[in-house]
Amino acid sequence: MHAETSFALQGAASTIAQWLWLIPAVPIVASGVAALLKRPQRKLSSTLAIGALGFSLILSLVAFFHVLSQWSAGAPTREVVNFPWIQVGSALVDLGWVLDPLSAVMMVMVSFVGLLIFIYSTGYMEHDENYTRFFCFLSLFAGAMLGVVISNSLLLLFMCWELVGFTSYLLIGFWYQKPSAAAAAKKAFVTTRVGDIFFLLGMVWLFAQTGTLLFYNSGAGSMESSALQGLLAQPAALGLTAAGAIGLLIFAGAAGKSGQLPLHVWLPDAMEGPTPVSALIHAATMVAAGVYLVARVYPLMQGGALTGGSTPALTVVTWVGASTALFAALIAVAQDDIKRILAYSTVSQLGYMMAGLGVGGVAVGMFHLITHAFFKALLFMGAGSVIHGCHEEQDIRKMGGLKHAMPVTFATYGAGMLALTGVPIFAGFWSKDGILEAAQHWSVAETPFYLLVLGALLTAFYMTRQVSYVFFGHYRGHGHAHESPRVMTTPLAILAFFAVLLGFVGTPAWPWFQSFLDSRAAGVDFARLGEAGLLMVSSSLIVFAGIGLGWWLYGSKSPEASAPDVLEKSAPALWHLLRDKFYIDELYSATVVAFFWAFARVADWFDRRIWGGIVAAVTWLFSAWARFNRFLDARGVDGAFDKGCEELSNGGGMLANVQSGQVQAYLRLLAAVVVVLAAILLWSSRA
Amino acid sequence: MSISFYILSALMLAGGLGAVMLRNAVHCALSLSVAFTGLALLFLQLDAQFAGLAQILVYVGAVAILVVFAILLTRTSEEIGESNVFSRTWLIGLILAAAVFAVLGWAVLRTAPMFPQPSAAPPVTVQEIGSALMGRYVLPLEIVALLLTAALIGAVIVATHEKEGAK
Amino acid sequence: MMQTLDRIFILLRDWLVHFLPSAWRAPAGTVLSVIAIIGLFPALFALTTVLERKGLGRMQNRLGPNRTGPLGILQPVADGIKALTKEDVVPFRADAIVHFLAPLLLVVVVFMGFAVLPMGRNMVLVDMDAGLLFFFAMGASTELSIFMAGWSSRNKYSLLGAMRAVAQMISYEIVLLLSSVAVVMTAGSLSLTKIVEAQNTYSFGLPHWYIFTPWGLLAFAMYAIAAMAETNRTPFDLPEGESELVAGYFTEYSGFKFALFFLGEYLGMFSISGLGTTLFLGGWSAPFSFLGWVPSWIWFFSKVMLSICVFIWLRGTLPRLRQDQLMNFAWKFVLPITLFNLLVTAIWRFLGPGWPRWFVCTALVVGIYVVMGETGMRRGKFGPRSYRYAE
Amino acid sequence: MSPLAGYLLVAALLFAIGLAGALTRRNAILVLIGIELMLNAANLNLIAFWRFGPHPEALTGMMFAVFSIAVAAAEAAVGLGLVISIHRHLKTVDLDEINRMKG
Repeated sequence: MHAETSFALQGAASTIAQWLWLIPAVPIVASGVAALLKRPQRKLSSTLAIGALGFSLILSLVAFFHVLSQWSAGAPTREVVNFPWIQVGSALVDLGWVLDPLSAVMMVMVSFVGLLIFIYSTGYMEHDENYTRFFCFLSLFAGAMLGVVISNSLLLLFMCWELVGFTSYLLIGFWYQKPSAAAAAKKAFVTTRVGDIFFLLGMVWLFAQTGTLLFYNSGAGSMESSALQGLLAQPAALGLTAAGAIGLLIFAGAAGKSGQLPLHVWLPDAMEGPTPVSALIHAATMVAAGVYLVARVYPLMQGGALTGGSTPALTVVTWVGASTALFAALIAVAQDDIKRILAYSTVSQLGYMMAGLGVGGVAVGMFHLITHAFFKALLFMGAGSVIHGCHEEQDIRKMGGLKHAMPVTFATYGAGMLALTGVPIFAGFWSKDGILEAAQHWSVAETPFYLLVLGALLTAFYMTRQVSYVFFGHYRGHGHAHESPRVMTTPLAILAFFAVLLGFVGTPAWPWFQSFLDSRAAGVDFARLGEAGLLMVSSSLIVFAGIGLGWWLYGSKSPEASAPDVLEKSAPALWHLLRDKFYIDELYSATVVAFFWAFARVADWFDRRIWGGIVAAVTWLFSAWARFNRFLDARGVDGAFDKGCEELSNGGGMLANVQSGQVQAYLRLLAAVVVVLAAILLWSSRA
Repeated sequence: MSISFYILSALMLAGGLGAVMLRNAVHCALSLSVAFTGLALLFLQLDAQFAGLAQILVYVGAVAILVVFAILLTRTSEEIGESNVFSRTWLIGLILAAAVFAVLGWAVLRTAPMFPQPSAAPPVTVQEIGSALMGRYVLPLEIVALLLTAALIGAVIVATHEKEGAK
Repeated sequence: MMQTLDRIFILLRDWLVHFLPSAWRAPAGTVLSVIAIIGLFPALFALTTVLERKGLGRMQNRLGPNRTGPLGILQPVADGIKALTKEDVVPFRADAIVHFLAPLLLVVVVFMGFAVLPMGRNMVLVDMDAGLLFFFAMGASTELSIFMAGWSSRNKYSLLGAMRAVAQMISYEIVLLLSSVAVVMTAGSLSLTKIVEAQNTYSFGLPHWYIFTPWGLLAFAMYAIAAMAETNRTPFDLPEGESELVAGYFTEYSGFKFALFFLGEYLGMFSISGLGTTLFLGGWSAPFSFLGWVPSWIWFFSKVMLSICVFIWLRGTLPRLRQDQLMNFAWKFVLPITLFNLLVTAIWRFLGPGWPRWFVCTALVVGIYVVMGETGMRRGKFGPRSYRYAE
Repeated sequence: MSPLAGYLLVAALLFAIGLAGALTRRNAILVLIGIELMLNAANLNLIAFWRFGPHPEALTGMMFAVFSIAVAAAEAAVGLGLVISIHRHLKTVDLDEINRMKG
């Protein structure tokens, strides 16, 4: 076979597009190698993982700049490489990967942040004895995530998606000797499964409708007009078009992954994993996967409606996002575990992204995703460094005054915090503001906008609370804190840099990022700045209000570790409601889990009593019948049989003499028989 | 029937006879390789270049050497002047062999009239053989590969010592 | 001018045969070329013996033969006369016929190997479609002759030497074959002329010889090792290790038969070097495109002589292996690498032209080499001896 | 007599010789030699049929021969290995003395 025909390429894809598969493949291979190492070799495994991801980063950058050049040249920015995978009956299932602005941006982000996290982990996990396993999992995770990013087929995406889920299970439960960790891992896995079932349904439906799972396939893909027309044409239930319904099903999967209401419960518990894992899962990749998925299937949801206008599907997305944003922010106010606070803020930020997707389109949501990835990774790794510095202490009440003890961490963490709260000129400000603005102009309803604004206020509040607890006042922990090693702080610094400056690629004045994603030409007009200006001012005012409130309540006076929280004193009922996360977990365990328990018990009882009884009866009958048979045998059959056997064995004894044990005797016999038979044959066929 | 056919078959048959008749086992092996060579030449004469060369490579190059090795490894006493190299029942064996030849020859001669007339030599290149091996006959090829591997391992296991220590 | 020089031998042959009636010309031409080969290579052999003895002498810091003729050029003549005039001793209990046949068989078979080597543009005796296979078939038959020699001498040194030689040749023949299979996979033909043609193209003035590809380099290295073992040269010269068994399988040979063995060995060297040149070094093709005007046969023979010089150099440099080391080296190091190299070649073929295949294949080749070396050293595979005598 | 018949007769003769060897020799290895000869006779048949058959271009007989050569190599290796291990246990390869496997 010739090399030319080795790949069934469709469309004239550029070299980098053809070799795009290397990006996820290399980390996965690296993890495989790390897994196959004969005995754990710490240095080698981490080097392997980092090198592999670095390679992917380089390739992704190449791809990114390729797309960039295409775009700036005004050429079409989407390249796909598809190849047939299996044939199911008559239907041919294709897989493939796509290179377009969306995936390019995503893959650069994932591999870059991921790389930083890897480097950070070499410091963080230094004393862990399962170092090798950790890096094996990490790079498997990264590879799977990159696979999600580049895949051009819903099926391939789903595979990688499940792989991501599985590896996150492994990573969250990395310290499986801790029962809480094991439980958290299980919880995460099961909860996301709930979403994935809907995802699977949606996928199957889509395949049934369009006969292809490819997103883009030079006009024949399921995300392209021809297929969409068909989907929009035929209505499903509740005034949804088939497109909308499928979109919603897939969105359910996304919600599961990125912890939207009501499937958010697993995310805070996932904090049981090592901090780099939390950073990787919550900041850069896994939760982003959900948002990315929605962005990918956006055409389905948008369902032909022009931007600005909305469809039922998008409305649902918006509402879910907005309410999640506020809800999680509320909970975050009353948490004491540094990582839990960040986790809830992640949930709420994801809410923002979803809402952004819902109201403003792909670009708005994705922009927030990217910026958030950077500063949230920064925050998590900062938290990790703090925890590291305070001897594995996670309770913020037992910290304090760290701004002297660990200056680098403080500075970077502060940058991340400001970015998250959305203080002007910080990255978070621009992206969040974009979402707010889009929400303001949303045609369907006003409420989401106010929910989001309130969320912003709360965000500012709880972040201030956390920071002032952790870094200000005096140290309340045991031992005394110390700064983390260079290998941990350097990534923090790099991320902080981006957390501060990244926002400027997408300001209203110069919406370069947005127009790149929508592959429109980018332009600068400061007039937009003026339009958005009012909202900007007001939102920043809100943010400052939140910060000020937080500072007034917590920052000014440094509370004691044992002393009850300020809010607790003022409004205990509300406080406990928030602290116990609106009792959602309890609710679930009271309803869903309890139901399954009961069902299981019923089934068990049924098994024992009913089926058991029947089986016992049948057994008894058969054994009785068997006894009868034995009687017959012993009396009737055996006698005759024994006699026959005797005769046979005698005959065998006689025949045995023929078998002399002489090889050549057998050969002779064989030859003689052959001769005779052949002779007979010839003779008979004579006539 | 070319003259070379007669020469080659005579060579081959002589080799074969030597292989079964000579008293010294090593001589038997050597004349066996003569027979193999003759057969290979016959193949070449039948325009089966590939098969002929493979025959030499495999049989003369490997099998004959194997046989020789086995003979030297299993040499109990000096074969020179070994009393009777033929088994007690050699006569029956001879008769049977003759009978087999008679039957076969009879069959051939009886069906000879209905043989097709010799056609021109088929122009078959190694390329074709290779593509056939990789195409139509790829499954047999794989199976043979498996068989050879199994045979290799099996032969090694059978021939090596049971007792520990020695490798 | 250069064209004619390139085709000089062919022209010469045609001129010579054109005196004959047309019916006889083809066979006569063949006979002529056979005679040419039979005449040429022994001459080369004579040359090489001097070269080797003098070269070794220099390496051992002494002058080689320098008495007969200017600078000892005539030494081989003297040796030849000596060999021819010496008494031919046949041991008393030797197996006379086999003892006599062995050297003849060896030389004949080795000579036949030359029949398929393209020694220049259109300069090949039989352009056989399965040339490579033919070559290896002939190479395989030499083992038989060596065994005959060793066994028929009724001398335990000879027998041991022959056994060693045959075992070693069989082991390394596999490597030889497999490393050439890599080339066959790429060139897509067993015909040596076609293989040379496939390599006779240039880019940026550099030739597309297979040695200039990652897999080709590895295959060539393995081929060279196997070739040394195949021709019983140092460091693989156990079969004739003077210190252990007098002269191996031709201990009991004297006079002209001994000379024949000697000749056979060197002819083997020539033919194997010729094959290596054809497979990996682009046969008669010029090393640079601008040197294309030099007659092709000059390139071929210079390459062959160059590899002969490498042979001599190694003989002067390397110590001798031990039998078990030899076998372990063949089966546990060289063979696996060669097999893996086949895989690499397949990948090379599969990836098709472009930068990726260079990247991937180089990585693989280096990787396998390092890994094999590491494991081999760590497990001590090439370590202490472990003999088993057949009872 | 057509060439095919000639080849077939020669093959038959070789086969008979091999059979005779296998039946009359005492040394197990020489019996194996006889079997090898029989195998080769079969190969000769295959090649001859391929050459003079109606469809030489189909390569069937040729392939059959090539495969049987490969299989024969395996057979020789295993057979000789068996003989060697027998010799190791019984210190003989004389088939008249080897009669352990009787019923």
